[in-house]
Amino acid sequence: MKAIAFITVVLCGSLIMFGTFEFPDWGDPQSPASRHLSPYFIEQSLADTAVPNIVTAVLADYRGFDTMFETTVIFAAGLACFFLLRTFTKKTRNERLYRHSSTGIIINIKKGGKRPDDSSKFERIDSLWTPYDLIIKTTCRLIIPSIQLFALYVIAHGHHSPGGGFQGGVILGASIILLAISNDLRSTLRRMSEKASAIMAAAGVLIYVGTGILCLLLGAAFLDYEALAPLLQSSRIMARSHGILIVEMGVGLAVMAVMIWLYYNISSAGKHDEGL
Amino acid sequence: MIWQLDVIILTLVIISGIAAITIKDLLGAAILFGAYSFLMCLLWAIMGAVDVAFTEASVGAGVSTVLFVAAVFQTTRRSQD
Amino acid sequence: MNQQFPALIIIVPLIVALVITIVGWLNKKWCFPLALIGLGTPLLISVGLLLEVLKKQVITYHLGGWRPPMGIEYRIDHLSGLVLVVIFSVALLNLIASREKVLAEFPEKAGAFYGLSLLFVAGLAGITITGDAFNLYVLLEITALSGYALIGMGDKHAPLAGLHYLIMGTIGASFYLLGVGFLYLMTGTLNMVELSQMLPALYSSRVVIFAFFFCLIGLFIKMAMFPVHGWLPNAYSYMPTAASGLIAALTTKVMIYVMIRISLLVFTPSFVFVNTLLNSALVWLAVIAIVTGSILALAQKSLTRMLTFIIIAEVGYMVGGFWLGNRDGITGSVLHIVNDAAMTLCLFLAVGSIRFRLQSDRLSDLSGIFRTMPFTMIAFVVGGLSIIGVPPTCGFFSKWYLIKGGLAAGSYEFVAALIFSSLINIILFFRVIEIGYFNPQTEGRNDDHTTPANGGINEAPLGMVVTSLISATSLIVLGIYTNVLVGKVIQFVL
Amino acid sequence: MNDLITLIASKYNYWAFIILMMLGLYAMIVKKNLVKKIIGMNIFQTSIILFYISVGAKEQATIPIIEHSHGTEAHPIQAINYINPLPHVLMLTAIVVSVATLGVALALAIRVYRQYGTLEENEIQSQINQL
Repeated sequence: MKAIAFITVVLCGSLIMFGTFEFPDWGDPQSPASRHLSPYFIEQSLADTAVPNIVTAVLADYRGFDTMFETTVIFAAGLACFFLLRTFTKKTRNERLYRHSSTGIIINIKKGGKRPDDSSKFERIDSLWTPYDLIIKTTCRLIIPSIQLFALYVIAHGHHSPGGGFQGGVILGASIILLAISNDLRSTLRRMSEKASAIMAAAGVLIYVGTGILCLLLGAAFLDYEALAPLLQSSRIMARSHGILIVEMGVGLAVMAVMIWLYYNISSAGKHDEGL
Repeated sequence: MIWQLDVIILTLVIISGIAAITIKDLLGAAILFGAYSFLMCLLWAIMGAVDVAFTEASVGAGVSTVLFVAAVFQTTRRSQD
Repeated sequence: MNQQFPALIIIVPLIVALVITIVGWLNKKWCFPLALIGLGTPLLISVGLLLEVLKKQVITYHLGGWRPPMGIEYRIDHLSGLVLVVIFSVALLNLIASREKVLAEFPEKAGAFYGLSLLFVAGLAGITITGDAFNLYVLLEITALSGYALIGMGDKHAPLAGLHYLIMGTIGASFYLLGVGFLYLMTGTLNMVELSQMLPALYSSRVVIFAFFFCLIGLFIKMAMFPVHGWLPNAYSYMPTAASGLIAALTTKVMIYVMIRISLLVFTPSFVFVNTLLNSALVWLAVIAIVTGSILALAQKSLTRMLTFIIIAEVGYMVGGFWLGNRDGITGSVLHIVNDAAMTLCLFLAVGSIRFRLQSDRLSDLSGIFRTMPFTMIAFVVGGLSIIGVPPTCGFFSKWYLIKGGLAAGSYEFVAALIFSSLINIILFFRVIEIGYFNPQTEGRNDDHTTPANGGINEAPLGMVVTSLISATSLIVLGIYTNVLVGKVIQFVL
Repeated sequence: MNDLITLIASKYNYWAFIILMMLGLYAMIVKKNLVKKIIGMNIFQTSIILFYISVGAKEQATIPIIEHSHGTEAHPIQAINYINPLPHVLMLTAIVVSVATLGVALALAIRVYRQYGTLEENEIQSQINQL
């Protein structure tokens, strides 16, 4: 089996390698790909959209429809993971562990026992893994806000530098995932519930689609941001630039929420009790 | 761009790719896959695809690895091949 | 508003899918009516588009207001207009039929189910009308992802089948992407119409031939053509019944449609049928697909598995018919896309009702089924007759065109395979009829739930019965109006 | 000899993409472990992304962000100076698709593990055959 697979793979590879001899040279400025469509984008995108980062301009404007479906793919992945993994049946464990915050003493409450009332003094912990690491917690408390600030910068500055809604959204999501890893899943779920992340994911894509629909209602083609010019009170070219920003924010929201949603469901296998 | 750097990173990418699929510990495979993604991201940065490199760094080396590790924790580390 | 139809037809299901996801967290009762709106409106739009296409030949739509090579263009011709109507009618019928099944199978995740199936349909509709090679890949992945999730939710072996489908499907989509990459490398454009203008100068290039091969291999994997069909039987037989009508009826047919569109719109027929030297090889492959699919169908012990192998044989019909490369063959192939979608829907809806009632679809459990579920079985028999190819059902007419095409092209092996598979289908369906009609109902097998003691009527819920009867009627209607379909729509494909 | 060196220098990026692609394909065919298959699938997808980025590469050119400040709009922007941005856009989408596929694949793998208690395909197969 292994040998057959190896031979097929090598044969297939050498066949494609045979094809590469007719490829244009690597990095050749005269290759068809560099001569046909891309000069238009490079030379005109600044004049058309007032966005210096050509990738952002092409991504969110010229090929904005692709990007809308890219966001939808991500949303579909979040929805699919929820659909596949989430189990709503709660298994009540007989014993619950609580830790006294200031002393670090762990108490084990058997079934039917009275739970500690004052939840600020006691925190519930998991039997498999008990997060109690001052250094990690403090570091994360320091790092997470800066990560989020950077993520917002990436979203907002996508017009002028590498970045944009997608990258910023992933970084925002990663900051929440970091919170979930450094603390535990349950306390993260208290800050940002699954319902919130699901609704935010759908809302993010809705912002994108809604922008397109708005253009359509204003009489232009779907996702033709120029139609927004009267609403935004700007010139038609700046309307494209602003339209891209709105759309990028939608992408950022959706991607952040889906990354968190994916993590919630995969790290707890859909049970939402104990994370990593 | 500097072709020596390019060749070195390409070799490293291929080595880490082979390592990721041959190692018997799935957690190790997940981490090696993260390394593979990160080297790939460097390669794209060298080629001038900064946006793609940025995305790969945050998605491939970041979130994908976390998801892999999470899935491995939920299943098993053992692998026969 | 009229000229916005090409965008709206995809946006409406998409937006409703998003709204359903939000609403599903608040109140589950609203999910089903919303889904009904999300599929009913596009059905009306698609009929409007088809009527418009009949007048104007081709409708184009520039998304974002950019001219085609810069932006993405949507392009609707006769064939895509027809396929759109088929997609939305099948999806709507399956939605109505699946209401009770969703409540029974995953009550807490109804919102997610409807959301995913709407995304699936939106993706298929986009695939059908997009005029941009890369946009097609993105839409392919949306369809595929929601399909994997819907399949993976089935009973016990479904996740494994879903994972295999995912891996095969990703290989297929990646090969398609690679093919598009080769085309982009040689021409620098992604727009299908512009590609078709630039490619003829490059037809001697190895890279273009490789590009065509890769697109074709990728689509073959996605449509479960014979050597790479391995994922289909398990995935389709373990998937939840609520989704089976939708996925089984549409996925493979839309992929065959994409193959036809890529071959005719991006490449020229002269290149596809002459330069690549693939003709006879692919017709032979289709012959093998038909024969093995039919024989393996005979070996199955459960109704759904039998149908999955029939699908593999039917894929052989359509691919073979197209690669005959003459007018009758391609007409038959396109007609069979429509007919086979209707037939598969009819059969899977009927089998879904049977599975819903009996909790089983093994042939041995079907005794006396005609007495307990008469209407469902009427639909099943009509579907079976159509698969066999008995006039006046639609299956006869597409097979007629295919055989005519085979004779004209001189490929008698294809004609023989078609007749052989019809004979096998007769055996298959009459075996079911024999068990269900003539065998007495075995007592004690299924009487633990719902079966009345003296074999009274115990039909599936109204929605399922009505939808399977509608789809059965549509088979006969399609058969009667075949001439109209061919004369008004399909003859313009070439 | 010189020809060979120029050939290698102009094509080695494409060859690396082919090696990685075949590596991923091999892993998907041969490996019995489902997570390994998923890793192979990802390597396969990234290799195609590498191919597209190689198509877009352009020598003596800079990243596709136009240098501009107030007053420089008058300077003509030369296409030869900037790398082709279109493959980058396409591959951003492809990366997103690959992470989405990864999420669904891992969810399915977890469900498979829940069902059979193992990720090895041959063990799963023997369990199915026993039933």
